[in-house]
Formats: sequence, C-alpha cells, structure tokens
Amino acid sequence: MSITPGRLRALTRHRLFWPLALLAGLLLVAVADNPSFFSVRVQGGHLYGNLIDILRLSAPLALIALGMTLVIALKGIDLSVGAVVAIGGAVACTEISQLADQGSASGVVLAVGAALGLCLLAGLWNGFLVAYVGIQPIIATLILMVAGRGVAQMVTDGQIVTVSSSPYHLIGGGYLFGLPFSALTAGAVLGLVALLVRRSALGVLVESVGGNAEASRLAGIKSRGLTLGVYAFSGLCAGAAGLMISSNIAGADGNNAGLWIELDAIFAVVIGGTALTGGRFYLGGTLVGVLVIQTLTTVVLSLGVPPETTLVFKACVVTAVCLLQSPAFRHAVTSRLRRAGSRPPGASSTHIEKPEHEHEPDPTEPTPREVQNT
Amino acid sequence: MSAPLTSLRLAARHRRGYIPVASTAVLFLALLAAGNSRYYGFLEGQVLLNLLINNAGLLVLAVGMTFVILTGGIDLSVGAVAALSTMMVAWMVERAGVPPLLAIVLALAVGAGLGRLMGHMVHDFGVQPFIATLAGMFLARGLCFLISTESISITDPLFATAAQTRIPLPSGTFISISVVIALVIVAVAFGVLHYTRFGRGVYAVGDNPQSAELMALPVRRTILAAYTISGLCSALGGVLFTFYTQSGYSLNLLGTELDTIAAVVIGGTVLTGGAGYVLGTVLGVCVLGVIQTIITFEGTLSSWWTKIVTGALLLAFVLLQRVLTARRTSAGS
Amino acid sequence: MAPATPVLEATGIVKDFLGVRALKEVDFRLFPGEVHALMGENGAGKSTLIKVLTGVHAADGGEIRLQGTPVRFTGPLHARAHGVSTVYQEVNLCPSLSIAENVLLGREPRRFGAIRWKELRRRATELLARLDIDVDVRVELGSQPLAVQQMVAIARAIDVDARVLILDEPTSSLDREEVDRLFAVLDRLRGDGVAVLFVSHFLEQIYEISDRVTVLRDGGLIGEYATAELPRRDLVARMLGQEPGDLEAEQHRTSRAQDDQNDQAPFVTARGVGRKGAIAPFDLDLTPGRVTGLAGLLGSGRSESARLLAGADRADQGQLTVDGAPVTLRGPRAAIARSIAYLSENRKADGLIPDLTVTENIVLALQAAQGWARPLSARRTDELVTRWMTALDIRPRDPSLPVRNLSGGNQQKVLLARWLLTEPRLLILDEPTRGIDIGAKAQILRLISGLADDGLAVLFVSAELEEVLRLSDTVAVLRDRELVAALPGGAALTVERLMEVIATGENATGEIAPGEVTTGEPV
Amino acid sequence: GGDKKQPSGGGNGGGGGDGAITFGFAQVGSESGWRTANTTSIKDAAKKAGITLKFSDAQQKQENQIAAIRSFITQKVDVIGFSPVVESGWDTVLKEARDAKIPVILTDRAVDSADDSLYVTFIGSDFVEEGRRAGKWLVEDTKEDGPFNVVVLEGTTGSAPANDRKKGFAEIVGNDDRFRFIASQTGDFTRAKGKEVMESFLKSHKKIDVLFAHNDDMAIGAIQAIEEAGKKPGTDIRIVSIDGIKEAFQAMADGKINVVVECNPLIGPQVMDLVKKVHAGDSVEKRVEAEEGVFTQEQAKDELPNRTY
Ligand SMILES: Nc1ncnc2c1ncn2[C@@H]1O[C@H](COP(=O)(O)OP(=O)(O)OP(=O)(O)O)[C@@H](O)[C@H]1O
Ligand SMILES: Nc1ncnc2c1ncn2[C@@H]1O[C@H](COP(=O)(O)OP(=O)(O)OP(=O)(O)O)[C@@H](O)[C@H]1O
Ligand SMILES: [Mg+2]
Ligand SMILES: [Mg+2]
Repeated sequence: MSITPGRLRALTRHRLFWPLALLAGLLLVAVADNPSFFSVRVQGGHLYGNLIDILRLSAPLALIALGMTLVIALKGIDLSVGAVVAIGGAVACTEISQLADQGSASGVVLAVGAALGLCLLAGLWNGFLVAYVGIQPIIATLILMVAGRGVAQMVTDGQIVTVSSSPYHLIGGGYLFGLPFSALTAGAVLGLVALLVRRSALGVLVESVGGNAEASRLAGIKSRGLTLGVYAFSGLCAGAAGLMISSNIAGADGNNAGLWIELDAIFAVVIGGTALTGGRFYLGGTLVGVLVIQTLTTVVLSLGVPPETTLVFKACVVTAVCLLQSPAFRHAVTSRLRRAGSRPPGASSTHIEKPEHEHEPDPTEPTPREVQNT
Repeated sequence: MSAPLTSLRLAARHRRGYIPVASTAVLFLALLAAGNSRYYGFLEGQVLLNLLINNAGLLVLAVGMTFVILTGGIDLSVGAVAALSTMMVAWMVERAGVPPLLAIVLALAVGAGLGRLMGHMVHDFGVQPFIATLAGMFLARGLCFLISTESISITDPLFATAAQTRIPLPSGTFISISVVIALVIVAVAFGVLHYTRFGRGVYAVGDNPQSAELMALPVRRTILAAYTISGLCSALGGVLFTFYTQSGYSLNLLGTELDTIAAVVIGGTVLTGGAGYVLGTVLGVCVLGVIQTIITFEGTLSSWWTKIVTGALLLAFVLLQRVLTARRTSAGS
Repeated sequence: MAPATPVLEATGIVKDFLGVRALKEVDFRLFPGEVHALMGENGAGKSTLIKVLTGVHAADGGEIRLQGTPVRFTGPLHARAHGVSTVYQEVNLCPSLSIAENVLLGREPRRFGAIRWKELRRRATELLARLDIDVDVRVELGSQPLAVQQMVAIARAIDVDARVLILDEPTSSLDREEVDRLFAVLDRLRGDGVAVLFVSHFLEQIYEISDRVTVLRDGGLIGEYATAELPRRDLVARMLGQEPGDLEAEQHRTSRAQDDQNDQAPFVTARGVGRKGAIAPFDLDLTPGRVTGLAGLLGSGRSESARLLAGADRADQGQLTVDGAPVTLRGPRAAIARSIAYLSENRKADGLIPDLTVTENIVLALQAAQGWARPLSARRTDELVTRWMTALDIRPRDPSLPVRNLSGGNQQKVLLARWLLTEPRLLILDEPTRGIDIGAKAQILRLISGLADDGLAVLFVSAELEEVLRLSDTVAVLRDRELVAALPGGAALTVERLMEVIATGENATGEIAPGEVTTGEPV
Repeated sequence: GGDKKQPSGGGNGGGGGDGAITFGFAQVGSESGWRTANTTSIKDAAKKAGITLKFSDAQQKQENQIAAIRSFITQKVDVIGFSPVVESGWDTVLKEARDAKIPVILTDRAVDSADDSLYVTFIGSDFVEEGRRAGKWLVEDTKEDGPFNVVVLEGTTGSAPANDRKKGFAEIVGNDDRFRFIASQTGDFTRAKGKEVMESFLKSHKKIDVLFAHNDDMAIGAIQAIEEAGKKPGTDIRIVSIDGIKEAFQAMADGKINVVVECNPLIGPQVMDLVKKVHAGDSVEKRVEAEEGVFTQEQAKDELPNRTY
C-alpha cells in the first residue's frame, strides 16, 4: 500500500473526510441502483445528467449557505433567507412580466437589479436590528422570515407570476459552455468571496468577532459595521438564490419559494465544520455540505424511496454524517471493536484509555471513600 | 458616603436578571390594553382564557424548550415529536385497541426516549444541537408517515371528555383540562429550575459548559436530562393536542419549533444559554397568542397581511422590549 | 517528614497533544498534611499535569494512584467524588450566576430536595467572609473584578471536605492581603491533614507556604525537593535550566525621564474624568517616557480607571486631552486611533480569541487599526510575529497553533505582543505579568522600562507592589474608587510606605504632587 | 377609543337586527395560487352579497384555525365557515359553535366527524372523485393495449388532497393491468419540486408514458423538465392533472397537457348563497357540489378566456 497508516489516520481525521465519504457512499448506492446514474450526455446543446442536475439545483442553496456561513461565523443566524428568496424572485418576475418585451436584456437587468437591491435592503435591515438595536439574531431575522413571506405574496398577489424571458431564464435554468449557468455563478461567487475574505483581513475579523466579541471590541474592531455588512451580504445571496429558483421554473412562487431553505442552509454550514457558536468558518466545508444535501435529495429521488419513508431515510443519513464526523463516536466504535477483537482486556495496563462518560459516579450518592475503579 | 451608593448599585445589578421578564410582562399588558382600545370585547375574561386554552400545548413545548435553551442548546424536534405523539396515541387507541392511558404513557415514553437519544448525540458525541435535533425532527416526522399518512380521528370517550370538559371559573368563564395540565407543568418546571440542584445545574451548564465541567458539576447528566425533559414535554404537548383536536395527524404542528423558540426567546431567555426564566416563557407564549388574537379580531386581513402584521407586531414588541431593558441595564451599571 | 503513603501518586505520566509531548514520564507525589508547590516556567506542563491528575485530560501513559489504589478519573466530578478538589488556572466559574451560587453550585443546602436560598446566601457569605471577602453574594459574578472571582473559586474549592486540594495559580491576580488570607486558610487545612498542591510564579509565596517543591521543565520532571533545603537561586536555576541572571538584582528603574519631566508635555491628561458608580473623578497626567503605577486594594478602582482612559468604558464626566487636544473616547477604537493601547486584566473574558492562531491573535489590533481592506502582508506578519515571539519568548515557538492550546503565561505574552505591535504612545497595562514566570517577568519589565525610556507613556496596574515600585516613576494610589495620592517613585518609596498610604488613604508626609492629583467629588 | 371595531352581530347572539350578516371565515392559509383564488372569490362574493366578512388566515395550522373559530364564537358572528386544514379533530370546537347556536358551513374539504349535525352543510370538491375522474379519462383515452408506464407527482405527503387523489386514481387505474406505476414521489404541490422530481424520473426511467400530477403547478414544472429532456409533453408523455388554473389551460391549448380535472376554487358566490339561506333558517342540502368539470385539449381553447386565475 502506498498510503501509510499514519497518513490514512490523518486523512480520516480531516474535518471533511466523513462528509465526503458519505457523499461518495450515496453516489455509489445510487449508481448501484441505477447504473446510468453517472451518465452525462449532450442534450439541447448542453450537458445533461444527474450530476449536472445536482450542480444546477445546489447552486441556490450554495449561495444562501455562503451568506449563512459568514453570519454563523459571527455567532448569528439568519432565518429570513427563505423569505428573501421569495421576495427576490417575486420582485424580479413581477417587473419582468410587466415589460413590454420580456426578452429585452436591459429590462431584465433592471428587474434583477431592483430585486437584488431590495434583498440587500432586507439584509441591511436584519443587520441593523442585530448590530445596532441589539436584538438576538434569531428573533431579529424571524421577524423578516414571517413578514417577508407576506411581502412576497403581496408582490405576487398570492399567485405564481409566470415569465417567459430568455435572458431571465439563463440565470437559473440556462447553460454556459454546456454547464449550468447557475452553478457557474454560484461557483464564481463562492470563489470570489473566498478570495476576498481570505486575502483581505475580513475573514479573520469576522472570526474574531464571532470568537470573542468583547475582546474584539477592545482590540478595536468595528464589529457593528462588520455585522451589518455580513447580514446584508446574506440578504443579497438569498436574493440571488431567489432569482435562480424562480428563473429555473420561469415563475415566482411567493408562497413556496425558499420554504424551509434556511434549515438546509444552516445544516450545510454545520456539516462543513463551522460551529453555530461562532468563530472559525470554512467555506469549502459549506460547499461540501451543500453538495451532500442536494445529492441526498437527488439520490432519494433516483432510488425511488417511497415518499412516506423519505424523511426517515434522510434522518438516518443525517445522523450518520454527524456521528461519523464526531471523533468521540469513532473512538467509541473503534474501542468497542477492539475490545471485541482478539486482544485480551487489560493488555495495555499502562495505557489509560480516553475516559468514557459511562463510569460517571452519581454525585447524589454519599461520597465514596474508597476507590472503585481498580 | 459611598456605602449607600454601592449597595444601591449592587441592588440594581442583582435585579438585572429580572428586567427582561419584567419588561416583557409590562409590554404584554400594554399589548392587551392596545388590543382592548381597538377591539370591542377584547379584554373579556374568556378571550384571555382562550389564550391559554388555545396555547396549552405550545406552552408545554415551550417549557421543555426552555430547559434545552438554558443549557445552551436548541431543540428543533419539538413539533415533530409532538406530532408523532398525536399519531401514536391515535393509532394505538383507534387501530390497535390499546387502552388510552397506556397509549398516552407509551407516547410519553417514546418522546422522552427520542429526547434522550438526541441528548446522547449532543453530549457524548459532540454533535451540534441544531443538527442532532434536526435529525430527530426528520426521524419523528418520518415515523409519523410510517404510522399513517392520513389523519386518524380518536373516538375514544376519554379524549372527548378531556377535550370537552370545561372547568368553570367565576363569571361564566372556563378553562380546559389541558390548561390545568399545562399550568401544572409550568409550576413544576419553575420549581425544578429554581429549587433543585439539577435546575441550577442547567443554568450553570448553559452559562459556561467548560466551567461547569471543571466545577465538577454533573454536566452530562444535566444535558441528557434537559433533552429528555424536552422530549417528554413535546410528547405531552402532543397529547394535549389530541385533547384539543381528538385526532392524530402527521402534518400537525409543522413549523411549531420556530414558534416555540420564539416564545422562549421573547420571554427573555438568552439563546446562548444560562439566563432566563420559565415564567418569561409563559409570557412569551401569551405574547404570541395575543398577536394571533389581535389578528383574528382585526378580521379583515388578507393572507399576506396576516404575515406582515404578525411580523410588525413582533418587531414592535421586541423593539420596545429592547428599549426598556436597555434603559434599565444602563442605569444599573 | 512525609508519612509512608502518598495520598496521590503519579508515575511515568505521559501526555501528548497532537504529537507534541507535553509531559514526559513525570512522577509526582503528594502527601497528606503538606503544601506542595509545583514549579516551572510557562509551558512547563504544570497545568497539564493537574488536568491529567484530575481526569480532565486522559493520560497517554503512566499510572495514578489515590491512596495506593490505581484510579482513572473521568473528570473533575469523579475526582471530586473521591475527595480531590481543584481550582484550575483561569477563573472557571459561571459569570451570569450569582456569587452565592458559584460558591455552592452542586452542593446547595436543601430541605426536602428544595434549595434553601436564604441558607445558601448565608453560607456563601460566611465562606467568603473566611477569606475576608465582603460582598453582596446576590450580585452576578461577572460584574466583579477578577480578584473577587478568583477568591470565589477558592472559596468554592476549600468548602468541600477534600483530602486533596489543588490550586493552579490561585494568587496570580490577588493582592498581598488576599494572599495572606488564603495562606491562613491553607495553613489550617494543612493542619487538618489535607494535601495541597499549589502552583504559583511568586517565589516568596512558595517559600512562605510550601513544604516541598516539584520542579518541571519542558514537560520533564527535574526533581522533588524540600522547600527549606532548596535555596532560591537553585530553585530558579532548576526551573530555567540555567544559572539565573540578574533576575532580582534589578532595583528601581533608572528613570531618566524623571529629570526632564518639566520639558515633556503630557501625552494624555485627565481632568475630573470619572464614571458614576465606577470611579470618582480624578486627574492624571501620562507623560512620554514616564511610567505611572496604579496601586490600591482589591476593588479600589484601578481597572476601572484604566478602562476609562482606554475608552473601554465611557467616562460620563471630566475632560480627557490627548496631545493637548480635548477628546471624547467613544470606544476602544477611538483610543487606538490615538495610539493608546490597553491590555485588559482578564485575558480569558476579554483578551484572547481562543480559536484563532497565535499569529492572528498577535496581529489582531494592528490589523483592526489598518482596516480589513489592507491586510498585513504575509512577510510583514511573519516578521512582526517572529520578532515579538522571540522578544517575549512565547513558547512553543509555533505561530500557527490555536492560542487556546498555549499555557496561561504564554497566552498572556501573546496579548502583550498584540499591543506592543501597535507601537502605541500610551500603553495601559492591567496586570500584564499575571501568570508569567519569573524569568520572563524580569524580561518583560525590562522591556517595558526600555520602551518607556524611548518615549512611551505607560500606565501600569499590578497587584504586586514590588513590581509597581520597581517600574514606576509615579505611583498613584486608589482607595474606595477614588484617586487619593500620587507619590513620586524612586528609592524613597518603599513597599511599606506605599502600603501605609493604601491602607490609610493619607499621605503621611503630605507630599501630593501639585497639579497631579485633585480628588474629585465623590459620586 | 370611539372607533372600536364592533362585531356587527352586536350583543344579541345570532340576531341580525341591523340587517347585515356577519360571516366568519377561517381559511387554511395561502399555500398556493389555488388557495388565493379561493380566498379572493370568497371575499369578492361577500362584498357583493353585502355580507360582513370576518376573515382569518390559519397559515396552514389546525390550531390557528380552531383558535380562529373560537374567536368567531366569542365575537358572536352569525355564520361560521371554514375549510379544514385536515379532516379530523373538529368535534370540540364545532360543539362549541353549536352550543352558541352559530351554524357552520364547511368549504372545500370535509371533516370526518361521526356526528354530522355539527355542521349545516358542506360545499366543495371531492378529492377522491377528482382522482377517479382523472383515472377514468386516462382509461378511456388509452384504447391501445399497454403496457403503460405511469409516474405520479404526489402532493404534500399526508395532506388530504394528496391522499384522496391518489386513492381515487388508484381505484380506477390500479384495477387496469395495462398500467404500471413505476414511480411515485411527492412534489409538495409546488412547481419547483415538481420539476426537480420529474427530472429525476426522466433520468431513472427510460420509458414513461403517463404522468399523473396531483395539481397543475407540479404538472407545469414537470412539463419544463420533459421539454428540457428533449421530449414532447402531451405527446410522448400523456399528462393528467388536477385543479384547472389558467396556465394549465394554456398548456393544454398548446398541447402540453392532455387533461385537467377541475377543482374549482371560485365557490364564493355559492358559499354566500348558503350563508344567507342558513342565516334565514332555510333548509339546505347537506352536501353541495362545487361546479366543476373535466377539460380536455379540445375544450381548453374555448375555456381559456373564462379562466380568471
Ligand atoms: N489542549 C492543548 N492542546 C495542545 N497543546 C496544549 C494543550 N494544553 C497545553 N498544551 C501545551 O502543553 C504545554 C504545557 O502547558 P501547560 O498549560 O501545562 O503549562 P504550564 O506549566 O501550566 O504554564 P503556565 O505557567 O504558563 O500556566 C504547553 O506547551 C502548551 O502549549
Ligand atoms: N472588599 C471588596 N471585596 C470584594 N469586592 C469588592 C470589594 N470592594 C469593591 N469590590 C468590587 O470591586 C469592583 C471594582 O473593581 P475594579 O476592577 O475597579 O477594582 P481593581 O482595583 O481593579 O481591583 P482588581 O485589580 O482586583 O481587579 C466592584 O465591582 C466592587 O463590587
Ligand atoms: Mg498553567
Ligand atoms: Mg483590576
């Protein structure tokens, strides 16, 4: 073997090893069930296949999760992204549907600009409430989550606003160089943001404020402005995702677009290794998380899991990812396996194993005077 | 000269913890007064009691959630576990002929068990609470569908009695059995949180988990218990829901986890844990209930205006809450 | 003198952190009825040994015996259940719970299972009174100065009926008087046959209280000695692995600046600056080239006045001038922009960003001042970080480690580096040497002194009066949140004199430097 | 203040002393365009009929709906109407309404209460029947002998229309062994999900002959997926859908959907008639069917201009 055991161990310890392994596992299951799962052909001048679908469909989530990653790194959370998705799509489609010529690129650009501007405002609003008014992020964004959906419905009048505009269709349903335009956009944005936060000091400042707000204040970091900016960016990302989603179905569904997408986004962020308690964030990890979620959905569809059991299936996969990612769990499993193996117990008497919490004494008992763990 | 000053400052500091709850209470009353000035019959006794009757289940869920949030966690599974409990009770009673009380006990046990499993994931395996309970939520909802995708009506007379019994109160008003159960749960939770070592441990763990561990507190037991209590409360909330609707349905209480979290946080509990009061949670639930009531009384809102107005009222509420608490705390320090 | 069986004995303890060996086959014995000091430089492995002994970390090798029986504690709870009570380095308490609860958490007095709150408060008050801490135990712990928090942690540990009491740097933020009270308590416990393990960087304290010393260096055991039989010089030599240089030789800093104080305009002046409920209005001049010490008792308001000058809290009265121009500091950022740097006293709560690396922590303030759009180049960062890590001897010399993995003393040095890097004109240091070993301390004091000579204005707060005296050109004395005197430093000012002023608030000779101090109206 | 909103039912119980009837209507929510059309129809009809409408939106939550009905009772409206979120669980609150002598009209969906005296009448559609109609059309339209591969886009798992339409369709088509159900997945009644699921179907199944969508939105999403796969919706794959929104008619006119079984949301006028009758104490049918039909491509072009939503 070319891989030394030490290397392998280091590899399995990597934060993203298990999510990626699971991703691979899911794909393998899918291809075992349907050998043509991986097949990609050219159809209508672009690539066509399950893998391409995964890329295209994960683009909106990737954008939202990108914004969410920064918000979470600041110890915040943004529940309003789903509603902002709906607003973004609604505003753009309503504007476009009122154009005399829906195919006019300038009209579409204006509509898109208006939609994104509004979403940016929505994000600024969240940031304002969090940074300047001092409302807990979950409540601050819950307000827009509730009201924003209403705004989207008001814009669309509760109906689906259909558009037939080829420039607009490009955003979420179109292809460039044979690849989904949405995936390219999301990838480009992700890359640019990664570059921006890691090449400038932005990333470190965000991590610092998320890691210890008071210490950062004393170190002279403008945490308010930073917070405002990050929430605004999250709003903008959600708006862009909203454009993609509505463009993909050529219509804005104010009622359902982006429903519960905040949960998916947060899930992706956390799978990627960013903790909800703030601090360090990992954009690459978030991307993996997004791919895991979309692949899971696509694989579930491809396997034909009955709708009634879909959720149980998803629950099992989610649990599996979390547990595999947990070093404590892996340790518990390996030590149990080892114990079950040939080695006699106590073979390593000087080696003290990592404590498992099972031996925890009950402190309500009278304090034992004798040592029990002999 | 400085002695009385110091003691004054100390007094202000030591009451600081109550300010969020006190301000929530004041604002709640203000909200009622505002409603009353706008709508006829808003402050009728029964309208207020309906607040409790309609929200008894949510109240119980929120009590469980309070425990988890105080430890610094979060429980997204409450709505799904409650739905599962309605489904289990309905299925057992109607399809499997299990005696109702036994069915209820079994449902509670399953709820508590699910909660405990999530607790294990959170503490023993270091899975972030959000994800562990999200998995719990999927699982519980999924199990609902496995039991049945259709709603099941409960015809057992016990449930009809539980649903329809009115416990009369003075001047012709009444409350339901569920309200009594919910209030008992609140009282018990209050007692546990403020008068037991476990309860104080919950605060300590939420305030600073590493410190709690180093202070030789039973962190593991506390976290497991908090999630178990939340699971149990969710299941009980589900049972109360069957008392409310006499049926089980997989899609019950969809999205309730957010309402529950909102109620707890509006009640002054800090999402990062360690500070809050269960009585604040009661107020939080009432605030959400009043907002709902105002909207019903307004009676002319279209669907989206309902959402926008709900958001606006919520905003007005937290803004005022913020103004009040900011004044007091800055005066106190 | 030691009885036959140690109450706690560790043999061949090995602990690895990601391939780095923090403990190399360390043996350690603790006997009943002794106070045993654990000594070593910053990062020598003292805290790690304590954490291994009490089950916070699992050892990678070795054996631990409690009264002769092998044990494997699963954590502090388990250890406590077997009579081992520990106060870890850094205050590890719950800041938003009340003081009373923090003292008795987990052991609250109960009747029929219900906590008796009155009794709880009574007992907590009583326990703290034993340490001479007189506070309203209902207030939030987090609102208290670090020293009070430290005492609460100690009160909590000594309350239990323990056979072994472990204290990791309990005195690092305590004033002399608190230390005395603590030692009185330790003395009594020793008499009761309790085994005490004690870590401190103060040699006087070690010689005052301990019976035996175990010395660690670089994770290895150097030896175990009877304190009385080990001369200070030898102890220091064993800790450092080399003959100590002029550690204690240094007396008062030769304040060149003092002579030409008249032609130096103050960099920052405070006139009637104060904050209601925190500190009475005070006047203070901070002049380039001069070190101003702040002395006072616990809670006298040293930290609070430092915070006002640093913009960490906002003054609600008085006028601050910087470089002759009146300013209102709206926050730390404003202070930093005016070249004022502030090292806060509580490194855990408001200093470190634990997840970030040493590099990131060190350059944080400089980077924040430059703005996010102008990142420090990798070269510049490397250069600065290497320079300061060497200057302050931060170990391990690996700038990519998360700062949380550093030992307490090294974390403190990281914070010091953060502020020195910004090249401030006024450096406000609140307990800068907290938890720093004696070798490094001398080095750091020399460094500060040198910077002052080069024209830096320094405000220096420390619980250790010797240190204040050694460094300061002027010592301002605070009492009950009021600045009561400013004494010129120099050989004439002795610890005794200073203590007297602190205790009585009166300047025995009445020589308050004119224009320097006017006590403001009490608030 | 002086401008307090008074329930116009006044304090006199079910009275209607001042002429205007107060009708409290508890809507499910606004989860789809269909629902919005339903709401609009009810509001417009109430205005036209001079009935004071108290409208409440339950946001898809049964507990909200129950609370709203309770509130209508305390506000002493004259007639209560609601379209239940779910069939079960209404006995208690309906008894309260009966005790308060307020008649109740169900719209859109039925309740499964054993005691049918709890409500006066039901108006709306029969989801099972809709499923059956869709099935019947399919069986009749496919003269040639199969086998036909059928895929289904189901509504939200657990929701009544999804359950019932599935049941009704299976009753007819399931008994005909020319048809094979090769895939069935939930598309949550939404266009985006419908498209995503159909994309997946198209990739895992070589030959799909029939698509049955539980609503039009999913069908429209699926059409896009089919077109992107290079197939012709309505020709290569027969598409059967339910609801009858304007866009579905447009698609039918374009030959992309084969048949739409109408599920009419525009029952406002019918409801208001019933409200008036019930309030006046006239007897009404226990079950009033909404006016709805089955539309094929031939009829679609003529019907298209009549579609308002
Ligand atoms: N969790 C950890 N992960 C990695 N390395 C660690 C960790 N904890 C401690 N170390 C390393 O172990 C060594 C010993 O640290 P320890 O905290 O025991 O020192 P110490 O003797 O207590 O020093 P101080 O006097 O500064 O408190 C240091 O080099 C430190 O960087
Ligand atoms: N005798 C005392 N015992 C305990 N706490 C006290 C005492 N006197 C004052 N305090 C507390 O001290 C605080 C003032 O702290 P401040 O940080 O300004 O003091 P300090 O002089 O910097 O002390 P330290 O250097 O120990 O932090 C107040 O919160 C007050 O409650
Ligand atoms: Mg240490
Ligand atoms: Mg201080």
